[in-house]
Amino acid sequence: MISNLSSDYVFLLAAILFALGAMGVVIRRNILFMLIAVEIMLNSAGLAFIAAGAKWAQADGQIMFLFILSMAAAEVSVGLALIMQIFHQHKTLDVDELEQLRGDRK
Amino acid sequence: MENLIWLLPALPLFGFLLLAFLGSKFNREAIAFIGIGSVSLATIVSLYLAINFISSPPENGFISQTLWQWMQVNNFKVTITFHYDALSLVFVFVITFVGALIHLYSTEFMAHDEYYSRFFAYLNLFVCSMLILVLADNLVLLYLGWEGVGLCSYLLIGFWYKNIKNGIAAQKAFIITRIGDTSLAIGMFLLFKEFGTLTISEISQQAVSHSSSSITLIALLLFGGAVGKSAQLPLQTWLPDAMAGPSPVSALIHAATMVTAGVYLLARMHTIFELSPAAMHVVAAVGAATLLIAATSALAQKDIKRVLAYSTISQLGYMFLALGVGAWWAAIFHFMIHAFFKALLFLGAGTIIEAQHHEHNMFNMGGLKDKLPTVFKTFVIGSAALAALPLISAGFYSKDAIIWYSLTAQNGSPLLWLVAIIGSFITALYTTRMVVLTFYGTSKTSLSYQPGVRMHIPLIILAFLSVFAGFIELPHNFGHVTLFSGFVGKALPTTLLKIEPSESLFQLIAAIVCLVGILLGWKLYSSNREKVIDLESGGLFKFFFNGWYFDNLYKVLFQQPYFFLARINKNDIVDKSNDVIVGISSWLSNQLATSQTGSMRWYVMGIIAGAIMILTLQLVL
Amino acid sequence: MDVFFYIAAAVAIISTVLVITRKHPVHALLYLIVSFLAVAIIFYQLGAPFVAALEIVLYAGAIVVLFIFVVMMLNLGKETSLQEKTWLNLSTWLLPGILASILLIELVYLINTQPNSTITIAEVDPKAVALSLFGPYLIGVELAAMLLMAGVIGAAHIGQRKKKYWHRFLQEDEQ
Amino acid sequence: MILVLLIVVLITGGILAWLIGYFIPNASKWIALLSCLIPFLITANLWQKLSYEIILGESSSLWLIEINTPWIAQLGINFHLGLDGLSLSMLLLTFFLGTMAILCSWKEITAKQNFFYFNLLWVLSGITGVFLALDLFLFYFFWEVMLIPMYFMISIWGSERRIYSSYKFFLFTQASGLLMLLAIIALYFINAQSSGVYTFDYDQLLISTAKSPYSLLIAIGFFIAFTVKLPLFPFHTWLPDAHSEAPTAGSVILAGLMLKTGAYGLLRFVLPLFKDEAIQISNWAIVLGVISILYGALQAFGQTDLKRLVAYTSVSHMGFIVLGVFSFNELAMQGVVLQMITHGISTAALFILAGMLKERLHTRDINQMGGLWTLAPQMGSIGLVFAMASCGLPALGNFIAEFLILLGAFQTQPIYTMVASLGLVLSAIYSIRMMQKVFFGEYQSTINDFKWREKTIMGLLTIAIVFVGLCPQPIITMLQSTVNSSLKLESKQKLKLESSIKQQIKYIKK
Repeated sequence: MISNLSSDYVFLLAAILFALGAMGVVIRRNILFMLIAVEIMLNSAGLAFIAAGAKWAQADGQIMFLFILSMAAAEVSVGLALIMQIFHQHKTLDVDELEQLRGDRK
Repeated sequence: MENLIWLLPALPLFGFLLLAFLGSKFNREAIAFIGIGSVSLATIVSLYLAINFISSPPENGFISQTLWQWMQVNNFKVTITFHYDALSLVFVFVITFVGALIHLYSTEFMAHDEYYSRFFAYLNLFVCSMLILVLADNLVLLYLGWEGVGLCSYLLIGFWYKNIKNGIAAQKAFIITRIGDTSLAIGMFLLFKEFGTLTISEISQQAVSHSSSSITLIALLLFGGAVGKSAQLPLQTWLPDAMAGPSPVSALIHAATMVTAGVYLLARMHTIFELSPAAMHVVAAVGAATLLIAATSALAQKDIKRVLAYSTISQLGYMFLALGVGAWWAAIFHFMIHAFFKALLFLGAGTIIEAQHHEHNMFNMGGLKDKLPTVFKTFVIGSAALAALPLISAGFYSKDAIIWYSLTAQNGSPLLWLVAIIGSFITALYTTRMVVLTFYGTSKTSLSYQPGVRMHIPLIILAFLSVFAGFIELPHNFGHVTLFSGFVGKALPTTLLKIEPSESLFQLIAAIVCLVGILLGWKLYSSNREKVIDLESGGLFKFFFNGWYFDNLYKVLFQQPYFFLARINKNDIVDKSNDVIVGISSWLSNQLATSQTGSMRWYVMGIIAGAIMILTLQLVL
Repeated sequence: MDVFFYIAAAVAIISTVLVITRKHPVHALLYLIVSFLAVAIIFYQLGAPFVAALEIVLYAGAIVVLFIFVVMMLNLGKETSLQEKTWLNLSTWLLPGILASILLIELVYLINTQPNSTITIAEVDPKAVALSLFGPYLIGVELAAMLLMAGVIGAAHIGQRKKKYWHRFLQEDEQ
Repeated sequence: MILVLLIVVLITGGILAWLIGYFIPNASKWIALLSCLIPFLITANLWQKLSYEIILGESSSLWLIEINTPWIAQLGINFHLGLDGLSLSMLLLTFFLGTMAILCSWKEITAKQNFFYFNLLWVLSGITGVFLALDLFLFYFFWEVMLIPMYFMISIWGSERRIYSSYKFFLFTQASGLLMLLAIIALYFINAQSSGVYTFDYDQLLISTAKSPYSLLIAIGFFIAFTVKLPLFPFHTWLPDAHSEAPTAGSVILAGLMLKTGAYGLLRFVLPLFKDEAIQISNWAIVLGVISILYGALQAFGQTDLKRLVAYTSVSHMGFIVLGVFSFNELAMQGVVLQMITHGISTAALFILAGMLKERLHTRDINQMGGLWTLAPQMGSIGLVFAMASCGLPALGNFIAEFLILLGAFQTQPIYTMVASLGLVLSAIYSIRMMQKVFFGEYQSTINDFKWREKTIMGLLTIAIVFVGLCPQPIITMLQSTVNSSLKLESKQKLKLESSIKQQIKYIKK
């Protein structure tokens, strides 16, 4: 087991992964890569939960991770189905193409 | 005997209700019958009451009858009670008697008018509210009569409502008298605050022992009410325009009864006025000023009814002068005599106008002396009374008493006496001018109509009264009959004399002034018309003709600003301020709408920025 | 014992950076698997063996595989990587980079300010996890079940190729 | 139990009128008329039955009839209806004007008739509830119930700009209503803090001596809510729009009753609950009242739309009410309640007249009217009676009310009352102008005079206004006890209140 000193580093790691995921979502114009980046963010959140659970030696962290996991699974399946539909209809995965829901049109 | 008083206002009211609701059902005779019937019955009742009252005067000088309790909130108690004493006896007698004569006259005068029943309904309602006014025991009931009379004068002035000008004249009368009524109302509020009651008898008892600073203010406010109703100085512009109504209306309302309501109010509230000499001086001063202004304006008028209107204002000026100086009974005596001869003059003028195809301008009339003999004779008697022809006309005795008291009574002063004398001189002048212009000279317009007997009877009776009514009150130096002042004195305080100069000397001066006026008038105006016209073309006459331009002054001071304010603010600036708020909110929503660009990455960045903000909050707090 | 942790952490970070920067989707996915494996190791070190196993099975196994299926179905091969080249220029990097770094700094700052407690990491065996999972968190499990059911039905429904034309004028020929 | 019956009859009447209207075409009118007349008769014989108690004012508790059952016990909300002199007179007015509104919309409303009568009856039930509710939460509930149907009546059956004005009406009243809700809740908690009892009940709040820095704010919250409803100067802009666009029945109910709920609120809630705060804001309130008297009169003079003109006259008359309420004087308080009744009658009559003219001439613009007296003398004379009533001619109801208000207010605020009595002159100006423009002068369009239905309506209203004008004493005695209690809780009443509280505590324990 790693010593408690470095337990804070786990949070640090989760933070770094989360930031990278966030950057990934914003940088890429292809929806697929955005979805991947979201997965990274979810994973880093799970990491943080597990670290906290380990720190306080309670099972809640791991249970929370389980819920995140199930949620991620459901989300990916729906997300990918959507991506397929988008590709099917718009022939492109470029996010900037999909902007019918604009608000500023008078 | 008490339980007859309620009949006085009830009969005309019953007549009004009958004519108002079932008017269209009756034919002309029935309408006339109801109209005159109700008022003459009231006259009979008033005569019966008067005789009983004079023969067996009740112990405390008045009889009263309570009908029902109007309103009672904690200590404020108002009942519908009629108070009948010497003062109201005189007023009731004049109102009912002159009213009946005028009703008789108008049955023929309005014979061919299509709204016959409406006219008599309004007249009856007027007589009823005037009787309520003079019989009221408390000021609230008096206010009821006061406003009722104002309403009826509005309805009757604007009787021929098809012509817009009559409507405007009626509105003017109602609004200006309403200003006076408001000042009366405020006076009543102040009175209630001081005395805790509005019943006139209680106020008189408490007034004596009650010394407080606001008595003068109360007196002035009550006088404000009187000024509004009796067309005295500040608020007199409505009476000349009120001539737009039919002549019987002018005779009844704007000569005999309504305009003298102010005099009655002051006489009834004399205890308040006695307590504040300052107020008495104001009353006298206003009376004198009105007297002069009205007399000069009457001198320059061309329309016969406007001459009489201005002369009414000036005679009222005399009455207020008398009240101001403390000659209470003289004012009431002049009121009675004035009622007779002014009603006579108005009815005469009505006949003349009716006979001349509704010609109002005196310069187009003339030579009626032989065409309308009875009208001419009665008109001359009336004018003599107006001009106060010494010894024979009743006007002399009543006006002379006022001129005498204006010098010698408690608040009298030589200046007031001088103004009164000048006033009587101008009165004599314009009266002869009126008589000469209408009756003498060559006749300009043909005679379209000979007045019937129902017009002549009232004229003759009134002429008789204009002469013999004066003899019930003769001054000290000859005859010394004090029937009237003795009788009215019971309800009014006695007039104390300040100084005792020789009365006969001053009577002589007054008589000479009057005679000089008549002769001068005769000489000036009986020459040919052109000379008279150019005599009156001067700037001064134009100034007098417009009633010293009071009308235009009020138009500029009050009417135009109010109209302007109402026009520009028609759709309510407060409403516009709401639209400002609406405008701001819609502009704001447009600005925010541009932030929805539709690009996914912009929204994600928004989310991240939100996350950062929350974290910074976490750091900061 | 810590040195293993640092190695795994470094691997995780590098592989995540590479996931974000790769042009070709399959390369990104492969690096993603590496990153998940590294995280699984860290889970294990944190005394949560059950979760580490789950991570590998579900995250690395199920989800990434799904991604690869989709990439294959839409055959996003060559031309996507060419396209990505055009899209990934410096301007797109700058603003997100700043934002992400601010986020990172704040998170780091926050973590350091917490007073780190002295108790050592204790291992939580799957038995304790199972007990509390079906104890107080029973409702959570049911909800998760419902969520997954929704996910399945949603994916099935959306994924269908419909004959109906979505738009009245734009005639879509059936692919 | 009778009190609940009153509201239930109206609500069921509304539903019946709506449903049966689909099957039998004209049935909804008769049902509506019936379900408005029954409560009127009930209240009338209540007045007879209770007249003995009213005079003595010795009834067991402060209220003549009371019904108090817990509704949401946890929050301390109970279904507490109570009747005293003030609410009895207001109920009589409500049902009387309700029947008038139904009668005058007999021919006018043809489209979607049954939904119209549903809305009308629900507004009346809301108003009845407002006048009876003695639980602040229940009061707010009925406050909302009366607002929604009125919004529908204006927006569906109104004339051209109905949508705009119904929005405006809704927004103004709703915003002020929410302000009141805040105030009620704040009061609820402050009272709970000090007396430990969580209750919305009016009686208990009355004797709670909870003092807190916010009580002034709460009082102002209530004050603004009621003065928006009773249009006071800055908040009056919704009234002319709502009135000129509402159908005749709508304006009758709006002017005759809904303005009175504002005044009722001031008398029932602001004065007794916040005695010293009311004194603090009394100066401002009176200034606003006087401004709205003069401003309303000036605006009425400038209008050319007949209904807007009458609407502005109500703004002016309502200014008298605020002057009367905040001068804390018995006479003025009696005047205020009489003004609520007489203004209700006279404005309802003027609106019905305006509605009839609109029906005949299809316009509300007075420049196109004129000389109507020649063709319709009865309409002319009725118009004259009510024009004179609105400018305070004695022997008609409004004079008594305005006279008492000014007399009472003069004792405590002489200067303001003098300025306010200027309103008498301005009111004469606008009512005379109205008479001149509509009934006198040369006539341009031919119209026919009253039919028998219109004659009955107008006849009843004239009899009512003259009756109140000539012998208002029965109404004054009815209000005597309320006026005294709303002004100062004499010790006698306080004892009675303690006794009624003990009963309640027993009730809650049971």
